[in-house]
Amino acid sequence: MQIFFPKEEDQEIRTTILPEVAKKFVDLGLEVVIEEGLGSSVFIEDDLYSEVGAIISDSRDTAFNSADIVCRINKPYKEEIANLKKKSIHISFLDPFNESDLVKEFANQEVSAISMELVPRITRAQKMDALSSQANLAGYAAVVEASRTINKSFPMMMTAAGTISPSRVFVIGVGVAGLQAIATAKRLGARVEAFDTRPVVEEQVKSLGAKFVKIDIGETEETDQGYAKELTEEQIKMQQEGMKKICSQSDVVITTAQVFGRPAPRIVTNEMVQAMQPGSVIVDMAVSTGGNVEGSKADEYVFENGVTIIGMSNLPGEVAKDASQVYGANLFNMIEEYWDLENKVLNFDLTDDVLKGCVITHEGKVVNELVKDRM
Amino acid sequence: MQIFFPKEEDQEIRTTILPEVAKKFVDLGLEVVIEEGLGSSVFIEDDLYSEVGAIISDSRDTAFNSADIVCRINKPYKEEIANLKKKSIHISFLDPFNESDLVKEFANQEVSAISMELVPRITRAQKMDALSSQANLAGYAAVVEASRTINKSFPMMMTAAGTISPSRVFVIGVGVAGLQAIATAKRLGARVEAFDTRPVVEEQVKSLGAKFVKIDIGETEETDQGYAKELTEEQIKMQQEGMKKICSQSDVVITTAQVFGRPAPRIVTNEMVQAMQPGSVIVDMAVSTGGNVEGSKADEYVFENGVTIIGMSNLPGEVAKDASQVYGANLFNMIEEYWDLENKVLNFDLTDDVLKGCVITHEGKVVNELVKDRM
Amino acid sequence: MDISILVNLTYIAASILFIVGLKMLGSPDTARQGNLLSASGMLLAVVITLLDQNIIDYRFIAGALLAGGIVGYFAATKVQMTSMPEMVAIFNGFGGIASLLVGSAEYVVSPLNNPALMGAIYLTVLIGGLTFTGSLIAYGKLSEVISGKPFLYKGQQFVNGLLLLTILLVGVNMIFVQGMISPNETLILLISLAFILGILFVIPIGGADMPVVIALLNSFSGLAACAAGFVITNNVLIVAGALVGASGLILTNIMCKAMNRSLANVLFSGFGAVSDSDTERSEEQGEVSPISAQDAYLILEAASSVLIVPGYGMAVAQAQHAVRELGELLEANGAEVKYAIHPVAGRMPGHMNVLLAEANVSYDVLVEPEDVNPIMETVDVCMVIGANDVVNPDAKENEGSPIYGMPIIEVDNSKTVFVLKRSMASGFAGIQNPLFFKSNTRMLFGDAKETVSTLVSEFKG
Amino acid sequence: MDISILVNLTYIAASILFIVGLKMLGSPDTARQGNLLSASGMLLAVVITLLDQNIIDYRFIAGALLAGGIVGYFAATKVQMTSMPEMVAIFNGFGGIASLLVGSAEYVVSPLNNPALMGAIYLTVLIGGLTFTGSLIAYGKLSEVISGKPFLYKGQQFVNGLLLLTILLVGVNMIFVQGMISPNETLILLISLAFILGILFVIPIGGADMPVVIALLNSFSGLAACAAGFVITNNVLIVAGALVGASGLILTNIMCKAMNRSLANVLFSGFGAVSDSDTERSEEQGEVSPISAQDAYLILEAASSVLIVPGYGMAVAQAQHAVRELGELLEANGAEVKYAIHPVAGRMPGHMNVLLAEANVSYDVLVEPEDVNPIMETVDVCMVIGANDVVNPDAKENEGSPIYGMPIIEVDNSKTVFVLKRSMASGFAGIQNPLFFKSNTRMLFGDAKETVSTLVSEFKG
Amino acid sequence: MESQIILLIFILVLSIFLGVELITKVPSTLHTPLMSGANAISGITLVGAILSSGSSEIVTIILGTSAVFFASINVVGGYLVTNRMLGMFKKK
Amino acid sequence: MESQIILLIFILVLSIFLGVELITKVPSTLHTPLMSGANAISGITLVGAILSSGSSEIVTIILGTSAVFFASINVVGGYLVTNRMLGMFKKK
Ligand SMILES: NC(=O)c1ccc[n+]([C@@H]2O[C@H](COP(=O)([O-])OP(=O)(O)OC[C@H]3O[C@@H](n4cnc5c(N)ncnc54)[C@H](OP(=O)(O)O)[C@@H]3O)[C@@H](O)[C@H]2O)c1
Ligand SMILES: NC(=O)c1ccc[n+]([C@@H]2O[C@H](COP(=O)([O-])OP(=O)(O)OC[C@H]3O[C@@H](n4cnc5c(N)ncnc54)[C@H](OP(=O)(O)O)[C@@H]3O)[C@@H](O)[C@H]2O)c1
Ligand SMILES: NC(=O)c1ccc[n+]([C@@H]2O[C@H](COP(=O)([O-])OP(=O)(O)OC[C@H]3O[C@@H](n4cnc5c(N)ncnc54)[C@H](O)[C@@H]3O)[C@@H](O)[C@H]2O)c1
Ligand SMILES: NC(=O)c1ccc[n+]([C@@H]2O[C@H](COP(=O)([O-])OP(=O)(O)OC[C@H]3O[C@@H](n4cnc5c(N)ncnc54)[C@H](O)[C@@H]3O)[C@@H](O)[C@H]2O)c1
Repeated sequence: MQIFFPKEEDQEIRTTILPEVAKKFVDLGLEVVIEEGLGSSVFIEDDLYSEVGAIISDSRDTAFNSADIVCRINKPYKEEIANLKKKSIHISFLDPFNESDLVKEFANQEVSAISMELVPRITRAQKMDALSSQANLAGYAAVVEASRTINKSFPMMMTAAGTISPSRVFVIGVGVAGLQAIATAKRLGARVEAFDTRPVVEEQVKSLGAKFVKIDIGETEETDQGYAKELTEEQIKMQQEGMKKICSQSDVVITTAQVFGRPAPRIVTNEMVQAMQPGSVIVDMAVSTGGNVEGSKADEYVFENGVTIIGMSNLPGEVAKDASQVYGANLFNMIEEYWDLENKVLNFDLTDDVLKGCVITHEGKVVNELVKDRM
Repeated sequence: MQIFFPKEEDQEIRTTILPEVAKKFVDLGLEVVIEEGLGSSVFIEDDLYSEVGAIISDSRDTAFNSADIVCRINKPYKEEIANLKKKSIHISFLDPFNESDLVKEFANQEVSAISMELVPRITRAQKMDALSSQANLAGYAAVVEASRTINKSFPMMMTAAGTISPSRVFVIGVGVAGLQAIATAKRLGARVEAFDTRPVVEEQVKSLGAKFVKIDIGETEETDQGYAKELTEEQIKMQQEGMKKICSQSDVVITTAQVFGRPAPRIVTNEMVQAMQPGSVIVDMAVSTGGNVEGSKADEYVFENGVTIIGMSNLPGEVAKDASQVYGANLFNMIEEYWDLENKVLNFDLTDDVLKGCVITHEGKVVNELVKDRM
Repeated sequence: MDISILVNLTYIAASILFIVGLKMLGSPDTARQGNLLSASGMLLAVVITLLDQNIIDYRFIAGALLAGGIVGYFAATKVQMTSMPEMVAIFNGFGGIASLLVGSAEYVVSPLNNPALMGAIYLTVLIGGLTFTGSLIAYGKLSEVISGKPFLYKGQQFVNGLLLLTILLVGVNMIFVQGMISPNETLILLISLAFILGILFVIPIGGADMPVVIALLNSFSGLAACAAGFVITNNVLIVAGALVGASGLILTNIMCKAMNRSLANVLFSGFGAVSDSDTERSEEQGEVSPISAQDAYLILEAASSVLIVPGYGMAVAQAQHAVRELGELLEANGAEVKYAIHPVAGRMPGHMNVLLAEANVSYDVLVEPEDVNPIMETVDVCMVIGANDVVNPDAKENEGSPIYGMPIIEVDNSKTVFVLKRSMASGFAGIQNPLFFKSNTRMLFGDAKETVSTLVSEFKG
Repeated sequence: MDISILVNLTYIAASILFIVGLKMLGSPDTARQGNLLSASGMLLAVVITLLDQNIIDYRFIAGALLAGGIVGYFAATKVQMTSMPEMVAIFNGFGGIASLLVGSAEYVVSPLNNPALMGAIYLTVLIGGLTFTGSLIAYGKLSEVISGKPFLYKGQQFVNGLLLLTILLVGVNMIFVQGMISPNETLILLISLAFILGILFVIPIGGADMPVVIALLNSFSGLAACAAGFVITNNVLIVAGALVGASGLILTNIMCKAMNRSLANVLFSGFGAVSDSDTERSEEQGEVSPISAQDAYLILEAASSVLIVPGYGMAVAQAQHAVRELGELLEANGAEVKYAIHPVAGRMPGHMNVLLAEANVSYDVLVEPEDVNPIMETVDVCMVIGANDVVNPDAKENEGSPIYGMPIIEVDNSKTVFVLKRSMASGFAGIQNPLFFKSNTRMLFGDAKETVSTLVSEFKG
Repeated sequence: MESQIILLIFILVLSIFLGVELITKVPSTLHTPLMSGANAISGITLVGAILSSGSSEIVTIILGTSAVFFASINVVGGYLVTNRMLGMFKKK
Repeated sequence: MESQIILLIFILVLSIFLGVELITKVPSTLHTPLMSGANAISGITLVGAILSSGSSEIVTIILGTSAVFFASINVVGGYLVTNRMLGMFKKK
């Protein structure tokens, strides 16, 4: 069975797998093919891949055509799907709710498409959960980025030339990324506050030694996978009201709020940005799903009244090497989980909870209920 | 008595004083004049200065001419000195060992020039010691810069998708900046090692929880102010040999080695850089005094075989607001120390240890022994 | 010098040896010498007693001594280690019956009109007798000859009340009134009543509580000896008996405390009766064995390899600093200490790393499950600190479990597991954890930070 | 009932009250009730004794009791708080002379040929007498009537040896031989020798050690009472006397340990003689008062505001975690805890911030010198943890000092200062610190982490 | 006689207090050995038994002798068992 | 008589052990009050003094009476002083 790792587009700094992980695939008995220059963005030369037994292919199309499994980070171009072998498997982030065309194309080509963002949030599937593994690093990178951008130091320093006050960091939305952002900012010595609509989060925030901000917004819910449910209009208003003051006192605001399968909630309004101190920094980590911050733009630094709004859509790319390592590990864990060592094939059991969640198309049909509902 | 704070050149992000400090000068009974736009680089509008009683001047030259004290961060242009009032005082970093022309010009103008880098390293003078206050922030900024640049995370993370190993940071030269760099890298979760030629440093490194690397280079000395003395050729060789292995295993190398009044020692050779992993990062904090790293260039990111050599000459400018705050405080502490509250004049007592150290010219003569020796 | 002075001085010496011996028995380092000291006190007392000039015939004494000694020797040396508590119970019973016999023997030859003496004899016989049968029942329950279940019946209180009243009346008759019934009848009646009392006293108590009961009976047998001392006006009996009586009572109390119960609760409530629902659940899952921090300390103190397994509970309790300190103390004590970090422990990737780094735990001592699972058998103690799902053996054993297939830290393969948590509540995954019911698992209930701090102070002594 | 039985039972009750009272005196929470209990025991014993049928004439007794009571009352209530130790010494002396008098009284009326009785009288008089004069000397030294300096002379050992030998001979004569000198002479000789012994025993010991000496003399006066008990065959005297004798000895020992000396060292080496060089230095700078962690704990326990002043030594010892824990415990104990951070503490700007943040000390409790110096008088305890230069009062007082002019944390203005460091070594600036010699400063020597950890365990009990 | 009883009561009281004071904080691994060791001491009744069985009355002798028999089991067995238990506590 | 002395010695020994056991870990702020309290107890010699002075011999009466005087100073003063010292320990 052949597995192919095409090179990502140029703006992607991460790579799908590192040689160490490629070796594990080889050990599993797969024929591993990588596109030339796969690791160049993280300073890994092709040699290192061939050393562990991978084949370097200089023809992307040929490889697409012959591979039984294609793994990548970002969604493919529509044209590339046409190149894929029938009955092959394609694994990547897909954004299936918004990319109906791609999904249809996959079904047409009879390719089994797996969407990494739909790996269910159950304990057993955590090792394959790329959303978590990337969000985690993104949370770290967001803080590093903010600390780089702001013209203050994060920690407090009492020195002979006076006391440098610590930066105040406010994290909105405490999922995986938010928690890591809290942890990192705390480590660097900032005063950290955080807010989330899900009440269970309070204990988690405290378990990192940060302060949870209580804003009364009435009843909130979470799904059985721990995702937040969307708020009502009124609740959003209450939340914005409650946050305005904290934002205006904060040097750094990091927003991570997401709602599964929907555009990100708009939490920080322009009015709130105006109220902030000139020189402060906002990192909008939800910028690629619509943004939590009014005025944030993907992959831009927006200057608004002295406030810098950072809207990097690829924060994990800032720590590309680690991000590549864990993404590759996620892929490997998924394939290994369903790999039949004797027959060297994948056990494609659609009754399995994990596959049921993340397989979008199979044997020419859109099989995922959620995606089907939204098309 | 009038004190004037001219705006720095455009490439300087710091500013000489913040309004809070300006107020303290006003309270002391000085007439405080600032140049228009003084605080713009740190997002402070002129209003804030006038609110505390400072006068905003839109004519730099007039102000130069009428001020009894001129305070700034960087050394002046030669032409500006000619503008200064006779018997006035000029306080700034001066680099007097290399800028003999400026020194002579000051003497000619009968301006008393104080060089901030020559404030002696005695306990009593610590509050005026701008070298320390800036180096401290530079140490912090160097680590933030490195963490931003490297494509790995600093802390270790044991996650469902495998273990992300911690970055290894190696700090060479453990003065004020080095210590803060160690502390910051440690905080962020890196494995930190450090080396310095002065043996007393070992305990200090350990007091921050980092590891001290022992390299036998024979006898070393420090001056009575705690500055390192220059090594012999041979010692430098021994040191480089000992460091090569550590550098090659490190993800980040931060060099801060300085020798008082001399060019910075060349510690990291091109050979050592070649031996490092592609993707790793070097921050050369001594770049403005010649650089500890072969190939480093001031204010440039040099890519050398996959290794990024950061040579920012104005690292404190990365945390410009805090750097401005402490620099202003240093100035204030110095002037307050010698301020005669009754007569509203400065007590220019050249037998005082601190003034003896940092006053370069006075009453038309070069009075500083060290500077005189080097001219 | 008068021989009786010598005898008495020797008794004083013996008493001192008992006192010092008992003191030394209370600390692990000196317990063995303490026992030896007290034994030599006993030898001294017995030998000097044999010199008594009033003793007419030594043959019987020697014979009985020898016979008893031999029986005692074999019983003590041949018994299995695990049956030692039973053995102690039965020895104690023999001590009781011996006092009873001494009391009876004196009763037979004493004038009846000395209330003080009669009172002493009454107490000797009563306490001795009840100690005897009580100890036999305790023996039976421990060795499972008799069912260990608490034996309860209707009207129990009424029967007991009647019994106590009768005993009281016999006492009044014997000490003050005299002659309502003949002396011999009185004696036999008293002995029977004492025997019955002993049985009825112990039989309702559950087998698990027997150690406490034996300690109490031991205190009684001391009191019986003390009473016998009054009967024959012998100081060493009084001193030794009273020492044992008092210290036994204190020890009983300490043992109750260690079980987190009161003495009254042990004696007067059938154990099973209190917590019916508990019993039911534990029948499903097996039984949970809690342990006190002090005992955990003793085990840790002896461990030469310790694996710390932190989880979300450590973060909630913010126990990381205390844990680090404990780790350092364990290392100083000569143990090898590692921290096993499960990839999903906590609530975010690397959660444990953040906390342990904050507490200054070196990266070098962090290990991953893959590395440590293969050598888990060699680990003396695993300390599971607020972790739950990540050490749940269901993940490898129970196909039906929602976490089946997740790699875990297989702490159940180590020699001893301590689980530090506040309750039997479940973790993130919301499922019960069979680890808690394994035989090598001990639950250290309480907030993790407090528990670990207690361990730390134990180590600091 | 026979009155003597009543008396004796009451004596038993009194003894129990003494025992319980003494026990309770050993813990701060119960000490006061303990004293009351023991006092009621004494009242009981005295009242019941007055019922004794052999007493012929109550007049003198009543008079003496009243007179003594009044003197005692005024002495005890009028004395200055600071002179209480002297008062205890003199009271103790009176107890000793009372025993001596009892012994003498019995001697006069007793048959001489009872060695046991004679032995008891001998001991009563000897110990009572030496307690009396010894206590008087101690009183003198404490109240500075006599010089507090240890009084040493050549041939001291010889004189003492001779004295002891004579005393021994008198004893042999009194107990066994009889008649070498007349009974009256014997008594007078014995009393004189006892008096001289007491003087010679105490006079060579330095004033600073007097508390230990008084504790020891107190133990002696207990023994004297005990011996008197043997003289008049009275149990309560024996029990109470022996209790005091034994517990006094233990207490003496505890006090020596608290001073880090052995009893022998206290008694037999002139304090000054041991450490001549020390004395010299301390004459320059004043004296340093070390304190044990246990005592520091007691002061901290009572403090309602505590200021922690960390310095480079805390970093070297890596004590930040322990310090944070101590701070939390102090807060839990009701104290207000702040950390005063000096701008140049440590070896880099913000050094303390890094460490305290690592240990999770909230930023809110960090204060700067400017904020805390003005309210320093209200601080109960300043804990200076490994700081030196930053708390050096020379910076404001001594113009010649190289650090003159540097603002410092003026801990010397607080009520009590604890300085935690390992030795008298100087800090970065290399200069001596007069703070260490101030009267409100106590040095807590040792590695800062260990010391703080000890304090922490003290708090956890 | 009476004064003697008083003294014996004194002794009793003191012993009880002493017994209470002696046992304070015992680690629970020592509970069983301590109990067992105390049990052996309570075999002191052996001394009484010897004195009883030395009488001339036949009933007394019989009772006394059996008392000696039982008490000596208690003493010998008790000390030996305690010793065995404590043997397990030897330090590593 | 002799048997009585034996008993008294018994009592003495037990009391000594008890005294030792009673005082274990005393915080040093309590050292002085404890010493003072124990000193007051040692004034028990007052009981002996009363008994002595109740005699009919004149010398004994004189000696005894002075003993009563001194001992009662010790007792009354001792307890009062102790109480005063302990008064300073009242909790905040
Ligand atoms: N790491 C990640 O990225 C991540 C993200 C989301 C979810 N998860 C899930 O979280 C779980 C992590 O497993 P885990 O073993 O670390 O934790 P866990 O299974 O959630 O168990 C934590 C245990 O700690 C105890 N506890 C809580 N507070 C305590 C305190 N103050 N003192 C002592 N014990 C305390 C609780 O029991 P008591 O209440 O009885 O004390 C609880 O059983 C996994 O199921 C994982 O899938 C992980
Ligand atoms: N903050 C800065 O930026 C900076 C930079 C350079 C120099 N300095 C200078 O450093 C000094 C700082 O003052 P400081 O009060 O913090 O420190 P310090 O004056 O240097 O005194 C530190 C004290 O800590 C004690 N110590 C060392 N290790 C210890 C341990 N393990 N346990 C307990 N005590 C220990 C030492 O006494 P023992 O040896 O007796 O234990 C020493 O006296 C100032 O003079 C300042 O000018 C500061
Ligand atoms: N069991 C597992 O295996 C597993 C694995 C990973 C994550 N999780 C859990 O899943 C949950 C979701 O994590 P995630 O990072 O994917 O979440 P996410 O990226 O979907 O959302 C980020 C956070 O934004 C919050 N949010 C949504 N709307 C908000 C609003 N209006 N204001 C403020 N905050 C808002 C959400 O509550 C969430 O915490 C977390 O609880 C996490 O612990 C579980
Ligand atoms: N007492 C005070 O008031 C005061 C104030 C500030 C600093 N200081 C002390 O002054 C000293 C110097 O501090 P600094 O930051 O100004 O130093 P610096 O900037 O002059 O030099 C930085 C470090 O480089 C080291 N170095 C020099 N040559 C080297 C080589 N070949 N290899 C490795 N390292 C080399 C030096 O030892 C020094 O530690 C420090 O010890 C500091 O604690 C004292």
